[in-house]
Parts: sequence; C-alpha cells; structure tokens
Amino acid sequence: MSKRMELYSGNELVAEAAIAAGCRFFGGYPITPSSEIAERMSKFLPQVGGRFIQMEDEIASMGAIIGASLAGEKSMTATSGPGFSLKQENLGFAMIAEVPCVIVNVMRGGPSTGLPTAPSQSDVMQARWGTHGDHPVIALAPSYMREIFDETVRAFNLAEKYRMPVILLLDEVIAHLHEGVALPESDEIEIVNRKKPTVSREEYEPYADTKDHVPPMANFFEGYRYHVTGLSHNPKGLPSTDFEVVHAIQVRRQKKITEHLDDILKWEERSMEDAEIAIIAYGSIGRSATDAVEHLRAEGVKIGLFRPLTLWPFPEKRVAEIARQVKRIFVPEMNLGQLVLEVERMAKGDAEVIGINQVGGVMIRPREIVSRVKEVA
Amino acid sequence: MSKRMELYSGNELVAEAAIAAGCRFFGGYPITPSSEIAERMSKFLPQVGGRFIQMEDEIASMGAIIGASLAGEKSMTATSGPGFSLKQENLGFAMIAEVPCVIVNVMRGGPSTGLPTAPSQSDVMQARWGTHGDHPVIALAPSYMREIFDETVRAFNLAEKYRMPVILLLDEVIAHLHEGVALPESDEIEIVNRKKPTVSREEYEPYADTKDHVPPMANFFEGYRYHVTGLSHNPKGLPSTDFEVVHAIQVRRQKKITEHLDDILKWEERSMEDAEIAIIAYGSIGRSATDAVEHLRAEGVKIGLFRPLTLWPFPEKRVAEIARQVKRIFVPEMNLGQLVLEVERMAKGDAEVIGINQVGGVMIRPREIVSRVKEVA
Amino acid sequence: MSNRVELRFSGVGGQGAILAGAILAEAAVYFDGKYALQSPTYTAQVRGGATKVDVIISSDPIIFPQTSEINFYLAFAQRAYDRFYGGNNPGNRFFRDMTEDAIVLVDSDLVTNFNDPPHRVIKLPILQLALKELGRTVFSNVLALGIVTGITKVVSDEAIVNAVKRRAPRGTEEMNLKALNIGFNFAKKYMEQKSIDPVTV
Amino acid sequence: MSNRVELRFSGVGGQGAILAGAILAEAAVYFDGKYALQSPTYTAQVRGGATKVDVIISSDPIIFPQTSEINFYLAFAQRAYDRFYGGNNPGNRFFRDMTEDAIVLVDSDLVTNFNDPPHRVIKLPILQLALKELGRTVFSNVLALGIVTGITKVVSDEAIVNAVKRRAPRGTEEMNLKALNIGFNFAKKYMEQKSIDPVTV
Amino acid sequence: MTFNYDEYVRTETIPHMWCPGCGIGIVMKSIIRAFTALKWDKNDIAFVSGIGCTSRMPGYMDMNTLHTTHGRALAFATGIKLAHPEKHVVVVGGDGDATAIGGNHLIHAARRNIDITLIINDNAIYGMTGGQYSPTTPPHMIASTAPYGMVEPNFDIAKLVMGAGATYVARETISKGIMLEKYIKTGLAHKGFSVIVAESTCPIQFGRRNRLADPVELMHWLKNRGVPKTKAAGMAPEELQDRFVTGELFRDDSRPEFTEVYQQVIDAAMKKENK
Amino acid sequence: MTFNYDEYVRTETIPHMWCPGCGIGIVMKSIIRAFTALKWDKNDIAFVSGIGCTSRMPGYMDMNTLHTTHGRALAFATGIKLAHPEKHVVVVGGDGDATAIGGNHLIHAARRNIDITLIINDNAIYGMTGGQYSPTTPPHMIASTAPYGMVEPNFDIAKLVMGAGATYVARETISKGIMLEKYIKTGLAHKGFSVIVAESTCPIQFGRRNRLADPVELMHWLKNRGVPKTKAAGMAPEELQDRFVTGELFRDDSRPEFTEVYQQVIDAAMKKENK
Amino acid sequence: MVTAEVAAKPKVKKEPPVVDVIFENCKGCNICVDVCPTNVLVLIKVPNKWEGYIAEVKYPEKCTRCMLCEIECPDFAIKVY
Amino acid sequence: MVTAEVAAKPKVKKEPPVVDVIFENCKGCNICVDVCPTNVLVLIKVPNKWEGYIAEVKYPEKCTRCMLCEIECPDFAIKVY
Ligand SMILES: Cc1ncc(C[n+]2csc(CCOP(=O)(O)OP(=O)(O)O)c2C)c(N)n1
Ligand SMILES: Cc1ncc(C[n+]2csc(CCOP(=O)(O)OP(=O)(O)O)c2C)c(N)n1
Ligand code: SF4
Ligand code: SF4
Ligand code: SF4
Ligand code: SF4
Ligand code: SF4
Ligand code: SF4
Ligand SMILES: [Mg+2]
Ligand SMILES: [Mg+2]
Repeated sequence: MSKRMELYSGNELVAEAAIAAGCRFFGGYPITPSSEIAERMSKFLPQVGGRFIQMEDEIASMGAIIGASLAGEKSMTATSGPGFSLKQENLGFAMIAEVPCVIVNVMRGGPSTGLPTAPSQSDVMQARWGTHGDHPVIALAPSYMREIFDETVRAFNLAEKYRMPVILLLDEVIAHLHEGVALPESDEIEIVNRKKPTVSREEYEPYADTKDHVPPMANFFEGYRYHVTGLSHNPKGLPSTDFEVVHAIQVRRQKKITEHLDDILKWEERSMEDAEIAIIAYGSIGRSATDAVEHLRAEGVKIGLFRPLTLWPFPEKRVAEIARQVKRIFVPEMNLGQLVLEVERMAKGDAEVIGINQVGGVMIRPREIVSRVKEVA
Repeated sequence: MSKRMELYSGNELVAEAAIAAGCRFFGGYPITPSSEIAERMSKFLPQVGGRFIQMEDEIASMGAIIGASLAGEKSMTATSGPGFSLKQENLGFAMIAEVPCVIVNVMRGGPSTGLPTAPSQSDVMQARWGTHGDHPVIALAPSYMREIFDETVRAFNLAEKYRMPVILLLDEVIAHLHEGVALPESDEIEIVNRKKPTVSREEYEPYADTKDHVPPMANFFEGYRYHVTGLSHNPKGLPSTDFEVVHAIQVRRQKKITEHLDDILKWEERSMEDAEIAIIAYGSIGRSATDAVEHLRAEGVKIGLFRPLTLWPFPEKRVAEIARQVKRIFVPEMNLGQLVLEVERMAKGDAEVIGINQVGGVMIRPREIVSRVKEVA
Repeated sequence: MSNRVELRFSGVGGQGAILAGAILAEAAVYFDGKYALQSPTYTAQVRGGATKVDVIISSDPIIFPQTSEINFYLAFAQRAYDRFYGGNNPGNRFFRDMTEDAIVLVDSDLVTNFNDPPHRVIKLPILQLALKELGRTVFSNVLALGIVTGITKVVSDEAIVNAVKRRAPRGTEEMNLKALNIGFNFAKKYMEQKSIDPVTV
Repeated sequence: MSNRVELRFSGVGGQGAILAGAILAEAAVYFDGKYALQSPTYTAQVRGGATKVDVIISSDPIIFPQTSEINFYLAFAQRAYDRFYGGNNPGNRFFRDMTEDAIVLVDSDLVTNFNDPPHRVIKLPILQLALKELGRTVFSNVLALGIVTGITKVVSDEAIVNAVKRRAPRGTEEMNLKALNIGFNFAKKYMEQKSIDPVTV
Repeated sequence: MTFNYDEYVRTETIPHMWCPGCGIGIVMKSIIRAFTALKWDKNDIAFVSGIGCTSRMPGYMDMNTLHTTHGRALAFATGIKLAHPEKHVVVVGGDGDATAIGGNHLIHAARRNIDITLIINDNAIYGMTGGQYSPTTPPHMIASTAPYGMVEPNFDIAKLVMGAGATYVARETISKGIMLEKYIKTGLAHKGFSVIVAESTCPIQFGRRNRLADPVELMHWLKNRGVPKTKAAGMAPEELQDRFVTGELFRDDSRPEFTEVYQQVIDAAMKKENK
Repeated sequence: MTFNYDEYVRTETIPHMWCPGCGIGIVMKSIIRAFTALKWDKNDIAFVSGIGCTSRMPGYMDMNTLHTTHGRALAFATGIKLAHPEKHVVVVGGDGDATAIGGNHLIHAARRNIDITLIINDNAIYGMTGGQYSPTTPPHMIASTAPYGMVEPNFDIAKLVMGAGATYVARETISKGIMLEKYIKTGLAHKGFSVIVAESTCPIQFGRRNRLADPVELMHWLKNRGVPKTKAAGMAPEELQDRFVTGELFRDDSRPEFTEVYQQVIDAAMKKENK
Repeated sequence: MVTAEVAAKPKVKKEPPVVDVIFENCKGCNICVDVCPTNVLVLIKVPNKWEGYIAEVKYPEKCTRCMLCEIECPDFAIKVY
Repeated sequence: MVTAEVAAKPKVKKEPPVVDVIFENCKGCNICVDVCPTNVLVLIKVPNKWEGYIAEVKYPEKCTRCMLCEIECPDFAIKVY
C-alpha cells in the first residue's frame, strides 16, 4: 500500500466508492445499520452535482433508483433486512427489465425487526431468492475495508456491464468499524459504463439476444423511445405471452451470469495448496476464519481458507474441486446455516461439510472456529 | 370416495377448506390468479359470522391477518408472486412473533409482473428464503383437488399446532381448473386449535421453551396482557439483546420444525419399491410426472415417483435414501431449477440429478418428461 | 377414442362457449358419475377477445389435467379459431394440442379461414341455424353441445339433457332442450353418413 | 503485550469516551503509520445510556476486527462499567472480552462497585482531577488518554499529541495538551511504581 | 378537422387491448391532444404507469414509456424526474393503482410538489383483476369482493391530494373529453404536482355487475353523478352525497417546485466545494 | 393529588429507554390519564405500534401490546379491531412511522372510518435511526440526511387525515399535557377513526443538530410554533407559515363507523343463510 | 389507424364533412352513436367483429363536424374530416 | 416507580403539598424546573446519573400543587401529593 491510510467506516467507504464509481443518484430510506451510507450520500452527492432523495419507504426508494437509472444515472440504495424484504418486488422489476443499479444490504439480526444494531449474515439466501420468479443475481460480500471500496466499485461496474441490479452485502461489524485504509487514486479505479445502442431507433431492440447476451441499453430521452415493462416481453420490450419468446428471454437473462462466471466470480484462497481441511467463510466472518486458519497452520494443521467475495453466483466449480481435495469443510456463518447449503450441494458427499453457526448478534470469533475444528479432527 | 363428486376450482376449494378448518378472517388484496379465493371468502365469511376485508395492499393484508390471529381468529390471506414479495416483511414478523396464519401463493410466471395469467412454480425458493433473517418455514404443495382441500385444512392445523405462518403453494393450473372432487363430511375433518396457557398471567411466558418447543398462545383480550414484538425478545416477550436468550429462542423456533418432521412431512410415492430411476415432482407437475411414470412403467422402465406435499421442510432424509437407491433422479419443475437444488444437495452424488425445466407459462407435459427420461437412459 | 376425451370450445365474448364447457363437465360429473374437469380462460386473461374452455372427461381419475391431445374442437369465431386452434402458429401457447384426427366443428359463417386445414372439419352455420330454428342465437351454444355429445357420446344423452336443464334460466328450459335436440339430430345424421370429409355439410 | 493491543473506553453520554477512542485510533493511523480500527456504539444502539468504543492497534494488518482480549479498559461511569466490563453477566454480549491481566482504569468517584473485581485496577478521580487542574471536566477524556498511552505506549507520545491537536477545537489546544500531560505524568509515576495492585492510587 | 393521434402513438400496437366501450381510450386520447396542444417533443416525455388496465397505456404511446409495478409508478417517476428535471414526466394510473396500493406515493409526491402530472383513470373498480372493489367504488355498488354491496366509504381523491399538498387538482368525466384535455393540458403545463382525475367507465367489470353493462348507459350514469364546481357551490351536502364535483378544483402557483429547490442545494453545495 | 400511572404500566420496565427530556414520556402519560378518565379495562385494550422510539411505548404498557413492523401498526390494528369490534384498539406512532412508510395505512384507516384511535408523537425527525428528516421536519431544519437543511415541504398531518376521511382530528404540543389528555380522551371515546397529533420533541436527534439540544429550550421553541385554533382563525396565511394550528380541528359524528357497517353485512348474510 | 388513402385526402376546410369508421379498430360500443347530436351514426351487426357490432355512417350529410364522436370514441376508430 | 413508602403516604387532600422526585427515574432534563410556576424545583449535579443531573425539591413550601411538574415530567419521576 503506497498511499497513506485514512480512517473510514465501512458505511462511509461504500458512499466514497459509489461516488468514485460514478453514482449520481441515491434513493433511500433510513435503517440501522445502513443509515450512514444515506447520510453521507445526502451530503456529498450535491457537491458533485448528483441527487439524493429520502423516499417515503423502501419500496419507493427502489422504484426511484430504477427510474433514475433508466434516465441514465448510476444509482444506488442502501438498507438492511426489513427494508431489503420490502425492496424485493421492485428488485425483481430491475431484474426483468434489466436495469443497472446497486442495492446495499447491511445485514443485522433477523428475522423481522430482530436485533437492529447487531451483526448477522442471515440475508444471504434472501439475496438469491428473495423476489418471486426465476431471476439472475449477483451478490458481493467484502470482508476488509479496502475490499468494501473495491467491491462497491465492482458492484457498479457489474451492474452496468450486465444490465442488472447488483447486491452488496455487508454486515454490521464491518459497516460500523472505523479502520485505517489506503484507497486507490481516482485514476487507478476502473469504471465501466453501460453499452449504448449504435443502431437507429427503428432497429433498436432493447431486449434482443447479443453475443454476450447483454443487449445495449439506451437511456430515456436519448431518442430511442422504447418500452420498459415488468411483464414478460419480446426483444422490442413490448408485452408478450408467447411461450418461446418468454422462455428464450428468461434463459438469456440467466446466461448473462452463467456465461460470464470468470468475470463475475472472485475469491481469495489461503494455504489451500496442501490443505486437508478447508474453511469457507465470507464477510466479517471471513476475517475470523483467516485468523483461525493462521492459528491452526501455526499449530501444524493442514487447513486452508476459501473466502468468496462473490456469493452469487456461487463459485460452484471451485467449491466442488475443493471438496474433492479436502476431507472436511467448515462453514462458519452468523446465521443458522445458509451458504453452507450451497457448499453441501457442491460437495456431493466428497467432503464432510460442517456448519459453524451462531445467531444472537455476536460475531463468531477465531477461537470458536479453532476449537470446533480441533473438536472434530 | 363415497361422497358424490362436485365440481370446484382449486381456488374455490381453498376457500371451502379454509372455512371448514375454522378460518373466520380473511385480509387480502386481489391478484391474478388468486383473486377467486378472496372473492369467495368475501361472500361466504359473513355467512358464518366471519369477516373479510380487502386491504389497501398486500403488506396491509398480511398485517391484518396477523392482528386478527392475535385477537383469536384463524386467518388467511391469498396472493401471487408480486404480492407474496410484498408480504415478506410481515411474514417474518409472524415467524418471529409465532403467530398462526395461512398464506396462499397461487404461483404465476415471474419475475416481476411476468406472466400474470400463466402458471409457474418459481416461488418455491422464495417461500423458503423470501424474508430476511433465519426463520422456520412450512410450505405445502398439493397436486389434486382433494389434496387442495386437505392441505388447506392441514395448513391451518399446522399453523395452530406450531404457532407459525404456513404457506400453501398452488399454481395457476390447479387454481383455475374446475374438477370433480368428493369432499369429506364436516365431521371427518380433523381440526386443530392453538394450545392455550393454563397458568396465571404472572406465570405465563408466551415464548418460553416447552417440551414440544411450542409455547401455549393466549389470545388478546383474554387477560394475559403480554407483549408481542418483532424485536428479538425473551420468554416473556419483552425485547432482549442478550446473546444467549436470543440465540436460544431462535434455535427453539427451528426445533418446532426439526423435531416434528414426522408430523409435518407428507409425500406420495408410486412404484418406488424396485425403482432404478426416480422422478421428484410436486404441484401440478406432480400430475404430469405421475402420468409419465405410468407410461414408462408400462414400457417396462423401472421408474418411480416421489411427490412431496410438504416442500418445506424439505424431506431430506427420504430423498437421501432414494438417491442411494436409484441411479438417476429427474426433477421436472415449471421454473429454471429450484427444488432440484435441494435434491442435488441431498443426493450427495449418490444419484445423478437432472432437472427438467420450463418457463414461459406452459405446463411440462408427461410426454416431455417421458422423452427426457428416455433420452438420458 | 380412448377412455379419456379432450374437448375445446372457443368463441368470442357472449357466445357462450365457456358456459357450454361447464355444462358438459357438469353432465359428466353430476349425471354420469364420471371424472371430469374444465378449465376456462378468465377475464384477467382475455380482454374482450377470444375465449376458450378445455374439457376433459374420463371414467378413471384424471391425472394430467391439461389437454394435450384434443379430440374435439369447436370454434364459434375466426379470432377464436386462430388463437386456439393455432396449428399454424409455433409461438402459440396452445400449439401441439390437437390430435391428428380431431374433429373440428366450426360455425361456417364465422370461421372461414383455415391456414392449415385440419383433417376432419364440420362446417355448419350454427348461429344462423339457432336463429332460424329457435329465433335467437343465444341457444347456439346448447345446439352445439347437442352436436358434440351426439357425435362423441362423451356423456350420455340423459346426462347432457339434465345438465342443460340444471343450468337453463327459468322459462328457457324448453327452448334449450329444443336446441339440444337439433344438435342431437344433426349429429345422428352426420354419424349415419359415416363419411368424415373436410366439408361435411 | 503482543503486537496487537486492544482497548476499550466507556462512559455515559457526554463524557467523551468515544471521542477519546477516535483520537487514539487516529494517532496510530495518521501519526504512527500503524494499523488501527475503532468501533464505537452509536445512537441507534444506545439511548441516553452507556457508550463504549473499542480500539485495536497493531503494526500488522488487523485480521479479526473485534476485541476479544482487551488489554486496557477505561470506565468513566458505573453504568458503563457494569455493561461493558460485564465479567459477572453471562448474558452480556461483551462477555469474554477481557484478558486476565487487563489493566482497568476507572474514575474512582463514579465507579465504586466491582462485583467481580478485576486483577489490576487503577482508581483515579479523573473528572475531579480535570476539574481541579484544568477547571473543566470536559478535558477528562484527554487526560485519560494521556494515562492510557503513557502506560501502554500503544502509540508514540508524539502521535497522541498530534492527534489531540488535530481534533482540539480552536482555542482549546493548549488546555488539551495540558490535560494530556497530566495523564502522561500520572502514567509515568504509575509505571515507576511498577506495582500494579488492584488499588494503585 | 380530424385530429392526428399518430404522432404520439405506437401505431402498430392498435387496436388496443381494452374492452369495447372501456373509458381508458377516451382518456388516452385526451392526453395525446394535450401533448399536441403543448407541442411537447415525444423524445422529452417519460410516460409512466403501474399495473392495471389503465396502466397498459404506456405500451401504446410512442415516447419513453415505463410500465412499472402495481402502485409504484410515482416512485419510479420521481427518480426519472430528479435525474432529468428538465424533461416531462407524466404518470397514468387506475384508481386502485393510484389510491389503493399506490396511496403512499401519491400523498408524498403531492407533499413534495414535484413537477409530475398524474392522470387517474378512475373507473371505481379493479378492472384488470376481475372487478374487485377499489377505494373509489361508490357505496352499495356490487363488486366481485363486495357481493353484498360496497361497505367501505370511498375516497374523494381530489380532497385527499389537496390535503397532501398537490398544487393543481381537476376532475372531469370522460363524457367531456374536451374539458378533460383542457385540464390535462393545464396540469401538464403547471410547475408542481398536478392531479387530474378522469371519472371513467369499466363496462365489463363494474358495469356488468351493476346493470350498467352497456357502455352508453354506464357513461350516462357516470355523467349524472358529476356536478360542476359552480353548481356544487350552491348545493347542500346531502345533495352532493354520492356525487362528485367536477372542474378545476384547486390551484396554487406559489409553492416552490421540488426539483427546483433541490437544484439550489446542488448549486450551493458545488459552489462551496469548488471554493 | 398525584396521579397513579401504575395501573396501566408494566412497572418493572421503568425507567424507560427514552433519552433525558424526550417528549414521548409526556405523551405516554397523557394517554394513560385518558384511559384512566374513561375507566377502560386494560384487558380490553389492544395497544399497537410500529417501529421507532415512540413505538417502543407498548412495551411499557400493561395491556395487550403489539409492536409491529415499521409503518404497519394500523394494518395490524385493523385486523384486531375487525376480529373484536367490541374491544378498544389504540395505535401510537412516530411521525415517520405514521406518515412516511405508514402513510398509506393512515389514509385508508381514515377513509374506512374504523374505530381506532391513532396518537402520533410528532417529533419531526426519525429519532430511533439517528435523526434523518421526516415528512414533518420543518423547512430548513438540519437533519442527518438534510445536511443543507430540509428541502422537502412537510405534511400538515391534520389536513392530510381530514382529506382522507378521519372523523376526529386534534393537535396539541406536549407542553400542554392536560389538553393533550383531553383530546386523546375525546378521540378514544369517539366512534370512528380519530387522530391526535402530539407535537413533540427529540432533543437528541432533532435538538442537537439545530441548537436546541436543551430539552427545555426545545420545548419552548415547539410551543411557540403552535397557534391555537381560535387565534389562527384571525391570522394571515403568511403569519401561519412554519407554524401549526392546535386544538380540536375536526369532528364529524355523522359518518358510520366501519365495523358497525360490516356487522350489518354479517347480520344480513347470516339471516339469509339460515333461512 | 389512418390508412394511406385517408391520410392523402385533401384537408381543405370548407369541404363537406367526411366521417370515417376504421373497421379494424371499431369495437361497436355505441358511444359515437350516442354522442352524435344529429344522429349521423348507427350501430350495425357484423358477425365476428368483437361483440358483433360496428358503427356505420348512415347519414353523412347530417354531420356538422362537431367532432364529438371522434373525441369520445375510445378506440381511435372514427375520423371526421 | 412508586416505592412502597411513597405509596403508603396518606392521601388526605388538605395536607400541604409534598413533592417527590424518584431518584432512579429522573434523568435531569430540567423540564419540571422550567414548568414550575413557583420555582419549587432546581436541577442539581449528581455524578453518574444519566447526564449527571437530577431534579431536587428545593422549596417545597412554595408548591401550589398545580401538578404541572408531574404532568410534564417525561420520566414518571415526579409525584405531587
Ligand atoms: C403487487 C401487486 N398486487 C396486485 C396486483 C394485481 N393487480 C393488477 S392490476 C390491479 C388493480 C387494477 O385496478 P386499477 O388500478 O383501478 O386499474 P384498472 O384495471 O381498473 O384500470 C391489481 C390488484 C399486482 N399486479 N401486483
Ligand atoms: C422497513 C423498515 N424500514 C426502516 C426501518 C428503520 N427505522 C426504524 S424507526 C424509523 C423511523 C423513526 O422515526 P419516527 O417514526 O418518527 O419515530 P421516532 O423514533 O422519531 O419516535 C426507521 C426509519 C425499519 N425498522 N423498518
Ligand atoms: S376490464 Fe374494464 S377497465 Fe379493463 S379494459 Fe375492460 S372495460 Fe376497460
Ligand atoms: S432519540 Fe429522540 S425520540 Fe428517541 S428517545 Fe432519544 S430524544 Fe426521544
Ligand atoms: S362530427 Fe359530430 S355531427 Fe359529425 S358524426 Fe361526429 S358527432 Fe355526429
Ligand atoms: S365509439 Fe368508436 S369503437 Fe365505439 S362504436 Fe363508435 S367507432 Fe366504434
Ligand atoms: S405541583 Fe406545581 S407548584 Fe408544585 S412543584 Fe409541581 S409545578 Fe411546582
Ligand atoms: S422533569 Fe422529570 S426527569 Fe426531568 S428533571 Fe424533572 S423529575 Fe427529572
Ligand atoms: Mg380501476
Ligand atoms: Mg419521529
């Protein structure tokens, strides 16, 4: 790290990174532990000519950012569990209408109002399945401050590149932590913008299949005058109930993900080369797990870490490989067992999969992982 | 079937069964293809002294039925995908506050507005994971008319017995089908009512652990004057952020399910005894699959059917057994692959798991399943 | 024809095609003690446009609940025919539904355009017939029911008579039964002819 | 003490405990070039009640970001002590956080009740000291910072001086540095004594 | 001389899906005439709706059209308007869309006085989903969820949005297409949140259940329920029961428009930042 | 003589969580005095709230208490009331809870005229979440999401609920606890939907940011913004800008109450069925 | 929709009014018939056209070009030149 | 909360007023001090009590039993007998 460190909280970093990534619209509704993102955006957006609005609820916030994105602005909202639940319907709209936007969920203890000020990781499956209907999803989960910055920027880039909403999952621990971090210079930040149509209005098909399965996106008011609807539609965007058309467009939307896994998936591995045991962990618990691995390695345990930064799509292939390599996989999570289900699915019985789960608002500590690993070994 | 058959649509049967099960409150918001349930309830509830209200939206409907249930009425709401998404936040409230109620989701094509008049099964994972936070879930999926009646009654019974919301998943096909069905006499219908406290108000703990992990439930206005909150709470119902208390109560809520699997799980099997191939299917596709199995058996294929009526909790143990018995499992679904993920997880590589998926609003027909099975064999 | 019979009636709003489907299913269930189902289009699905109802009747419990091999297809209107016969439209959701040898009955005044003509089609000016014989076109759906059941025998004559009576608004029983009889007679004549040519009448 | 040092400051609203934590972390990051983090309670979490801030300072990147072995604990108020020391309350979310040999510094006027007394506790009437020496209690948090850094040496003297200067409202620099120095001096005396008895002062 | 609607219509999508005699088409045409009168460039218009029969209108309009989720059109529209304050943002919705599920966004758009025009096609029923009652179904009328007649009191939408802060409010029945056009035009030109309630008809879902299946009969029934503002002024409250007042009901040009006020914030913040 | 609050309080939960000088406690006490005056049996009261500082009130009340989700209290309350029309259903909420996220349920409860009393503790800020602006934050005041001062116009809650159909509406500042009690009592006794707006204080989240951190100072500031109805009648609109009118603002006893009307439906339907 | 022929028609103002019903668009709702002050239009039966009716310009000569029929037709089905 | 002793106090009406501040409940907000028309109450510093202040009944004899302090105290912390 060449640049001098500065102290930021995770929430502050999300705002910093969003603006650096080109975000110029924020629509939100306050909720602990995400509110500082909105607060910071309300202050800094006008300074760069952007706009902040506190909507009447989360449903409206989600609607507003979709509207702003259609009008050409990179947009974001931030919330926590209860608000994330409310956003689900409009999140599905962004998915079917293929509107880029970023949704931050700073996870707290659930269900319902739960533990508003305590951390959790219990919305991970909701991020995948929260809205009705089949839909593609990208969800990212950073662990460290610099990652929060980078993954926020990446969230915007992926949203623009694949024309879809991207979910950024933090938890209360890293959101409220103030930590020293060295940020990149603005010219070091890669920024992706949505692909624009090059054809005439008459030829433009906002939902046609293309080589990369991502049709170019015209903004409103640019002369393309196309139709955007949450109904199943044809390549022109007009409603269709035609079986083949609808099926094909659904499949294309999935392909935006499945055919770009290399670009979307991101993870960190540590000491996996000769590992006989693996830990799979993410978010703040990814840090506990890292500590635990270092500790156990120091004691001679052949253990390695797989820390996905992209949770959805799930890194299926790599996890299946790991399961073939190791004899046991531990999955510590601040929930009653969510991502572990995906690990189990990919392990296909090749490795024993053991969840380490804790709810109640307290982080899983390295020593708890260490002792669980030793207990089983 | 001794009783004379009558023609009913699936939606009509849900209403009939609800009233037979003792439902006296319906709060809803119309949405295709579920609206006939509300319509019928609006007509028949007043005739039995019950109450129907069309709320301003689905969020309010969900709130109203929880309120009515706390006040002592068995209550229900019915919706489809978009409305189900909106209900998620309050559904989580019913889960944490342990309020019995029944939510019907007549599934249509998604995501978003999608195909409002066409069938799908694409909210199956949402039924499990739609609301934020860890939460127990029961979801039932009947295939036949009589099952719609029986499973609706069972939904109320399970809700009362385990003090939790129960989700009934239909799809547009069976919801709108009018079919001859013989219904049970009213004295043949088993009805379960919530367990009431026997202790004094001072001793009453609405959220204490009990042998069956289901604390008795006092209704409002019965003198118990307890507190109901969506915050994590202690056994008395008062807010608590105490780690042990919160963790314990979360675990107890899960146990309501995990320790009563025998009571909650229900499925039908056909020709599984000597099967070398299995089909796992549910809802209206359960009928396609049954037809396909009969067809293939007639051709000498050693194939069997596993048709879960309880989707959540997932019949993990039995599916794992089946995977060990057969060499291949087909999972046809009107979605892009949802319950098949659970089958994959439980198969642990013991059997090959193959999804047969179709979206676009058209049912998967027996012949499509047959040809897919033959293709792979 | 196998034990299971699949029928589809289609028309435009007000022609009573859907009601005819309901009556047929009721005849089977209430008066013949058979298994039957009917699935109609509903308002949210069609808006002032073509409607249809599928009816399945069987002596065994019905497993697969949708039509996939329609044995009899009735169309009261060109728009309905185009949408629900659909043999020529691969994007149509109801494609692949007709058997090769399905009997197709159309109102010959209203359905005139057959892009991909079915093998066995009966063309009859049903509405005009009802108007001529009964003075009102509203009875054309029951008249058609007479033809359908007369040809297919999917329900007993008695059952359809009872089912029609059960549904007939007070004071219209007689006219409805008359309509049914005209249908029966036509069916009889048709079956006696035994020739099932594309253009029968 | 290992490379990684964990500290917790606690108090009730207005006593400046949280600000002290921020200053300490800033000293480490901005002036010593160390890795540091601080995580404070925030309004939505506490309501007119006790607050705390945890600070972790290390010369290596910090992996696990929460305190789990607090080396130094400062309490400005009994309610804060009860909640965040918490050794006697198994339900407390912050249970299990203190090391056996943690140094505990309390305002001896305000924290008087030790249910489960820690091994090494320094009792000092910090607020009164600030009032006496500096005329106002607002400087007590900086005074305490002087003690904390003087004893733990978790940041350099220079760093904490700069960090305090950086945060001091205009016109209060001098008084703040004076407060810091009082703390330094106390720490020096204390360290010279070398005895770290439960009751040191 | 005949009016050319084609300029603002996706002509390939006509005939539209609405039932014979449905009032929505009349409202759509009034809106188009208002656009024409104002000479608005179709590239500069965002035309937004929720879900319902009325909300299918954007699909037929040749502009930047957005058919959102049920009840949420104003929320999406707020995002568009804020991102492009210099463009025109127009919203249409049914009574259910705008005042039942969408009620919250309605009152908040009114409160903010954001420069969006909302045209409500109030047919007093949920047309699309099969005739369930809506917050504007008149007392005692039959609906598929009001088999015993409507028991809930209904909204006076005009009063509601005035109470919430809308700065232009008008109402007219579809039997007066010319007046409707005039009010819509005024509303579009008005800087601030404007609401035009088009009292409309659904012969299929509302009419059939209430012996008003004939579009013409239904339209007469509707027309007779309207009372022009001037006439209403002299009527007793009892006489106005079950009727609604038509005309330009409210106008306030003094309240600042939201995006303009926000622009001042930007200007100030940017100046400060660049200093 | 001192007043005994204990009858309606879960005494073991006091002292409550609210910050020093927070106005919520004053409102809670006024409610309790109103219950006492009406001699309501605590077993017969359902006391319902959403989420927020204000919404923590039910936890302290010794009755059937329900702390729902943010903004949804009235929806839950509607279910309770409909299930037990003979019982008392009372809702409390903050300004955000009742008028931001809960705005739709507010206007629909008002439209239905369901016999529920809603008491809004309007501290003009989101207290619980850290001082973000609310739909009632006065112009130019600073909030954590309004660092440049509040730019959105605010609701006049009384006007809003009157426009929606509420049949009893009153407003008073917490500096007049006795009047507050009186209006709450009248609202509770009223058959129909009643709204009492308690203009209140949040010294921590609203006060601190606006140089009004001192509870007493803040209360004086608030008190001075209120204008009694009688006085307001003689004032020019400009004089009333940024102020609010207090007193009993609206009352209509003629409109039927919803659960009573619904009971008629039941009676008719059951009679018909049993014939 | 305005067909090519129709659009090509001369738009000189003083010509006698021409009323045109567009067959494909008309759904036979009868509104134009009802609103026409001079009873220019009638509804006629046409099989297989929506509900089976369509508007017909029976007495074109009576037309005053008041435009009411055009404005009140919900279906873009009537044009008055 | 009303302690046992307090509750036991005789509630005879004509006795001179007694003003009681409940130590555990008072958060020292100063409202009672402000509203008291006869300045019966003052705020005093107490370490470790919320923000460090508490109300004290300094001039009980001046009390007119107007009840304002009791009504306006947000914390159930004052009782006037
Ligand atoms: C979240 C959600 N709930 C319900 C529906 C079903 N729905 C579609 S349109 C509609 C109401 C239609 O009524 P209105 O808004 O008055 O429009 P109209 O059809 O009468 O023009 C409803 C309830 C939906 N699409 N989404
Ligand atoms: C769905 C949802 N969104 C947001 C929140 C966060 N939240 C809790 S209380 C609150 C607002 C509090 O303001 P108000 O209703 O005025 O009550 P106060 O705290 O001021 O009494 C918010 C936004 C939540 N709990 N749930
Ligand atoms: S259902 Fe009603 S509102 Fe919808 S198109 Fe038909 S007539 Fe119009
Ligand atoms: S934050 Fe404000 S509203 Fe909440 S308790 Fe504190 S002073 Fe009261
Ligand atoms: S323009 Fe006027 S007069 Fe001519 S046909 Fe139309 S309505 Fe009749
Ligand atoms: S108003 Fe239009 S659609 Fe209706 S009959 Fe006349 S021309 Fe046809
Ligand atoms: S009762 Fe009145 S006079 Fe007595 S202390 Fe209280 S406020 Fe003062
Ligand atoms: S008003 Fe109550 S809490 Fe405030 S200082 Fe007085 S007694 Fe204490
Ligand atoms: Mg409507
Ligand atoms: Mg508030």
